[in-house]
Amino acid sequence: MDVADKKRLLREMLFARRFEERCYEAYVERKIGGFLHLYPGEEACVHGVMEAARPGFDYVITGYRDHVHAMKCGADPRKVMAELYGKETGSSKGRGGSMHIFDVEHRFMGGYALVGGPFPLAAGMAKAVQMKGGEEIVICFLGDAANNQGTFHESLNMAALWKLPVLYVCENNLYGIGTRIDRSTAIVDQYKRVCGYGIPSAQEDGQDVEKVYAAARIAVEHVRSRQGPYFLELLTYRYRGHSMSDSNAYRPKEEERMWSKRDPIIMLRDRLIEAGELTREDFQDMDTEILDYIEDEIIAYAESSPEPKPEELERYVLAENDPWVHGGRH
Amino acid sequence: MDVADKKRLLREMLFARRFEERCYEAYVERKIGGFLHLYPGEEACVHGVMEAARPGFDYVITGYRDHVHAMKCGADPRKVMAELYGKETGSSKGRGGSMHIFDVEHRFMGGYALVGGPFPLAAGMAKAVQMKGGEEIVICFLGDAANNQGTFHESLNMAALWKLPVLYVCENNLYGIGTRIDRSTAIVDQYKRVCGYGIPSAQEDGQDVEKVYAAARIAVEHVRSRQGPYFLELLTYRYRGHSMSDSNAYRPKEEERMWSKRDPIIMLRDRLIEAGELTREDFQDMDTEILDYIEDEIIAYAESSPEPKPEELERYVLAENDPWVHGGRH
Amino acid sequence: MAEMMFWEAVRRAHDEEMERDPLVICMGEDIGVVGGTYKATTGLYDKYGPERVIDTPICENSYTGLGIGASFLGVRPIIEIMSVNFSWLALDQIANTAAKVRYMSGGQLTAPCVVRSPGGTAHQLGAQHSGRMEKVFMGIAGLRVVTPSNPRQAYGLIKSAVRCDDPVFINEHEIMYNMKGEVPDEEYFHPLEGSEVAREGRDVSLFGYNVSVHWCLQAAEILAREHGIEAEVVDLYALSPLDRAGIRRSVARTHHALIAEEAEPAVGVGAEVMAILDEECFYELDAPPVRVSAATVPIPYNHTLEKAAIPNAGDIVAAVRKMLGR
Amino acid sequence: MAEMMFWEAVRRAHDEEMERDPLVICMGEDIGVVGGTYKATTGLYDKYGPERVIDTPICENSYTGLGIGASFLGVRPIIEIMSVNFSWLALDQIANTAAKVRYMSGGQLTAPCVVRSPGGTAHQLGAQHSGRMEKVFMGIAGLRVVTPSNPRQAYGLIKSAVRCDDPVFINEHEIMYNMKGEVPDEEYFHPLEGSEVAREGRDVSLFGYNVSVHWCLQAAEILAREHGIEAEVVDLYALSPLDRAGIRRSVARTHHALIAEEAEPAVGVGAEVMAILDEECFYELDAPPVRVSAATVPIPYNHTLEKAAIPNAGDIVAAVRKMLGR
Ligand SMILES: Cc1ncc(C[n+]2csc(CCOP(=O)(O)OP(=O)(O)O)c2C)c(N)n1
Ligand SMILES: Cc1ncc(C[n+]2csc(CCOP(=O)(O)OP(=O)(O)O)c2C)c(N)n1
Ligand SMILES: [Mg+2]
Ligand SMILES: [Mg+2]
Repeated sequence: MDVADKKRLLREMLFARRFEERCYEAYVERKIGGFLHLYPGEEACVHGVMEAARPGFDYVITGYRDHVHAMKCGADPRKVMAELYGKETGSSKGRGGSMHIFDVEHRFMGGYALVGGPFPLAAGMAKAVQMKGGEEIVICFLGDAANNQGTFHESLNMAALWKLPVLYVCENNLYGIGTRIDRSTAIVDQYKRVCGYGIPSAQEDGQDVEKVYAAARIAVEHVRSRQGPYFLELLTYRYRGHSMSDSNAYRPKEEERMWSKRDPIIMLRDRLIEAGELTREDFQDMDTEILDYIEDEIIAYAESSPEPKPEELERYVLAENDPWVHGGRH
Repeated sequence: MDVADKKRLLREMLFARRFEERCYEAYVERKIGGFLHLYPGEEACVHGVMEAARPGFDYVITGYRDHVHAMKCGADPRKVMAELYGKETGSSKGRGGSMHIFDVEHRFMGGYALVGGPFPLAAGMAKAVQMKGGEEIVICFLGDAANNQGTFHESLNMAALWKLPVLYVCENNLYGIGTRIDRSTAIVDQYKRVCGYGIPSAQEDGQDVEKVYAAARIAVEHVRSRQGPYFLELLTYRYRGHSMSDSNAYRPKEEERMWSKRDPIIMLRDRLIEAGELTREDFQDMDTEILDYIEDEIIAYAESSPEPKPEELERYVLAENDPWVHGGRH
Repeated sequence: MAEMMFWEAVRRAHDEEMERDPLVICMGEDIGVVGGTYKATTGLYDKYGPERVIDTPICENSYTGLGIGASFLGVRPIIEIMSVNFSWLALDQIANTAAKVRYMSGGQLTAPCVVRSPGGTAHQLGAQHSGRMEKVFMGIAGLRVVTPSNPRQAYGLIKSAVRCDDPVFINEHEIMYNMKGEVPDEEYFHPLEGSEVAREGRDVSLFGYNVSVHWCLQAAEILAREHGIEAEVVDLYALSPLDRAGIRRSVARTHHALIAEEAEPAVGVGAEVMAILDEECFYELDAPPVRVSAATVPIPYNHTLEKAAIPNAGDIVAAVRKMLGR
Repeated sequence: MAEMMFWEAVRRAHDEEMERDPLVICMGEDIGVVGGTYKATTGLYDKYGPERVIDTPICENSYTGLGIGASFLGVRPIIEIMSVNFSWLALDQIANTAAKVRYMSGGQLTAPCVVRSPGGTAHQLGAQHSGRMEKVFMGIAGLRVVTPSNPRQAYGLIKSAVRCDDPVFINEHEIMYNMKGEVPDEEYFHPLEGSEVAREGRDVSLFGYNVSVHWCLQAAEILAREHGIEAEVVDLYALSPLDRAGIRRSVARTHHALIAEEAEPAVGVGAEVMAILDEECFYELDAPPVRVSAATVPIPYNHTLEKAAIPNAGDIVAAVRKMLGR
């Protein structure tokens, strides 16, 4: 990664942070409904990994905490926000909401709300890629607590057995909602849990985007070169509650303080400043510009977009005019 | 194990073999219906393990290949056969059939037909034992292919997390129906697959009942002394097809021949003969006696027992006269 | 008779039963330290400890199966599944084990477990968190299904369910946990079978359950006030078995029937009640029975579409007026 | 037009579609080397190899999910679940992903997968292997459900299902794989919606699907021969969506309706058809519609009890005679 890349990454992560914070506000203002799961604190994970992959080319899938993943793949932030506003211009036409951002054009294959659901879907996409013979890989981002679901075991076994080109990234933020990892999981080091599948794995600091990038390069290279699946665990932390209704009361304040000192954005910023590549003012300007962009472009777009038409309620349930429904007759 | 024990075990295993072979005949004669999964070849597994445990006191649960497990726990063979005949005197009153032998009095907690289903049930019984503070342990016998089911992962994690007194015994006969283990499982050594749960495990020759017994003593002792769960893998082989409808066509004849040389009954018999503790005639007499007993007592009982009454079709669906159905009013 | 919130009634039932019997436990995701997503188990972890108030890993099928296994040996687990949508994952153990073990063991073994789970559309939770699955559970022989429409029922149904020897599925609703209602001060056990007439009337029977009882009650008021129609509202809090006699009794009085359900129509409660009417009192009917159901769609996130997908009191009023021609 | 067995028809559909399109695959437990428990995929492993004829590990939810994920990228998987009883384990991926992904992605992504699975009571398979789950699948918006009653339909429905962009669940039956029937020699695509009149008649409409169509046909013969009653038999091979127009059309002719189903009555196909009759043609009915269903029990192993639990042609005959008073 050269300096330009680092600066770009810094900007992207800062943008992601501000975007999510703005979602928080919009939720409080009741512009956004449903469940809202935010990403602040974890930005280095998806940014570091995708930097080592090919966003828009590789297939990405994740859970409900999905806005930033979609945008890193190339989704238009305006459409993501419009989705959260439930608008027809939203990335899922307002039908999906926060937990179901999709941007298939950029190969962001969706956010899914059932914990553990994406494990087999990722393996399946990898199977398709394998059959079709492309160079793509599939990357599945999920949380630590998701690994207790049976689909983890079932999918990793199949991925290993059939050498599927899938990279599983575990964003280990130490909690599944309010349950600390050691209260739900016999072995807390997630990268050790894959020993039963013969899948290579690694654990990395998920707050340092450069370390994530380095670890992800190895992981991506392994999968891209068709050596089979790989499992990468990133140690990270979410700043906010699990979702908007969660107060974080179960977390020791000391723990929160400790992690806030390892903020992925601040760490990268300070490193760039120390290296003389960035000034505090540059950063400030960057931030201002981002905030303005969010307000002027993204929120404005979401606000001014139309709602879906009620008479289209039943669209998208089934395929439209599929001839095979009538036995191939048109 | 002293000589008397070994002779008793030899007799039990021979009985199990003859019982199962007789089931085969009865199935061909259409006295038994449904799916019938037989145990010949694998006798040393349940006999060795239960010899180290306390049959009738410890709770045992397994899959559909369950006749011998039930009888080793203390179920009356006549009632097991009557069950296969679908009779009212059967161990499940003719409602269960081959895959659902139950003898709760002897703490044989049932055969279940969904692969992987018993994993969590065993953990749950262990949870109950733990709460009630008894000395019992729970033993769950299942096959190798069952370990690919999500319940394996989910249950072992909980068992480890909560230190539940459960012993998982994997009867690894190298196949799940017609699929050879290496075609379904990334890591074929099943005892290695539990590394992700921090559960101690071992692999043992499942054809040598003395070795099984020795390995099971360690396993049982671990669980009984409340150190948590244990996983014991036994390498074994079934002689017949998976169930009656299966011809075994997928298995190399050479492989079958090789395993037949390691027959658990013959091995123990020859060892006793070699040690001068048994003669060929003794063995022959034992066999004759068993065959007579099966015919005269077991089959006769099953044959002569009455069928369930059709008007009792709807019994046992729900509890009878449960006062709480009416809010506690009688 | 004190007023309390629905979640408080649920909590009280847990607390009393756990206090009484050390073998009553509760388990589920985030029910312990956090006290439950809908507060239904608040404080129980501190009171009864981690052995009896169990925060489970995320593995619906196996923790449900674990509860079922424990129930084999006399433990009485109250198993919470945070949302019915996740119960798709647990149905194997519920349908294949809990509901069948008594039968297939010839009455030797039973699984006296309680599974509680909220279903329904809340506020813009989207397609994967807005399932209404009561019909799935109702179709399983060997399983009792109940669904409280108010705090009293919630309290009394849990109490009876914990003590009953059958497996019981209790279908709650996300949006009802903060609803207030009277609950007897003394111990109260609600029957697991039957139905309740929530409002009497002679012109038409409105059958509802859980949240749709409230739509029916609203509709009945509008019908009475604005259209001079006296609707009887029947609360089918027991979904399996359904109260055939209660259904017949009401329609024998009113000769008109409407069923309001939050779910899509296909093979739902509405269909079953209509079938029962055919079987029990076809000739009593003066007009075809009607069901007021959700649209056949996965629930959309957008608020307007979401509302359009789900029926409401207005839809019931309109359907009744059409049925009665006034 | 050649006669072939049901399993041969299934196999032929697989073979033709796999031959045509290299992205059509099939997967399931023991479908490859062994060729399928009911022979439905015999020979395909040798012909198309392990990459396209996939013996899966025993993990119904994830291998189904894997097929669904592959379908996102244009692969057309035919996923076999060896018995519907095991599909309880896979329902999460079917209901939560396959059926909802098109809607919740606003039409961007679709899961054009086919899931085939045999349901029903075969011969003494016991409670955990005798499930009849069509009603569970029918209640899921976004999923098509069909159920062939003969080899021709089996062949043609698979062919259409593979090509259709929607997820399709195909409910087969263990005891029907060896049934013989005519199948067109040329390629044939059966519509995924609609119904077929399997026998014409003017006195009563007998609605059946899958195996119960055959009971209806037998009953119709007995009724004609012994009682002078001409029954029309309507084959509801499409269960979701159900053919409302076809149901109405038949009853408008006969004014009498009976639905025969192998499942327990609660919230089943019978109930849904009765609800549709209320909605479509209540005033055409000269008698209350009747459903002939299984007893509400887990299926017993004992042969006599098993037979008693499941309806047959005789039950249909008796119900029709009662309905018509002759
Ligand atoms: C099948 C299922 N079970 C439970 C839930 C409720 N739930 C949503 S997120 C969550 C915790 C997941 O934690 P983790 O996998 O660590 O991801 P994180 O939210 O920490 O990123 C739970 C229990 C769900 N959505 N789906
Ligand atoms: C959930 C489920 N899936 C599939 C089956 C069909 N089935 C029955 S036994 C079996 C193979 C199991 O093999 P294994 O666990 O090794 O036990 P074994 O029969 O070899 O003793 C399969 C696939 C089933 N009964 N339940
Ligand atoms: Mg987490
Ligand atoms: Mg095996």
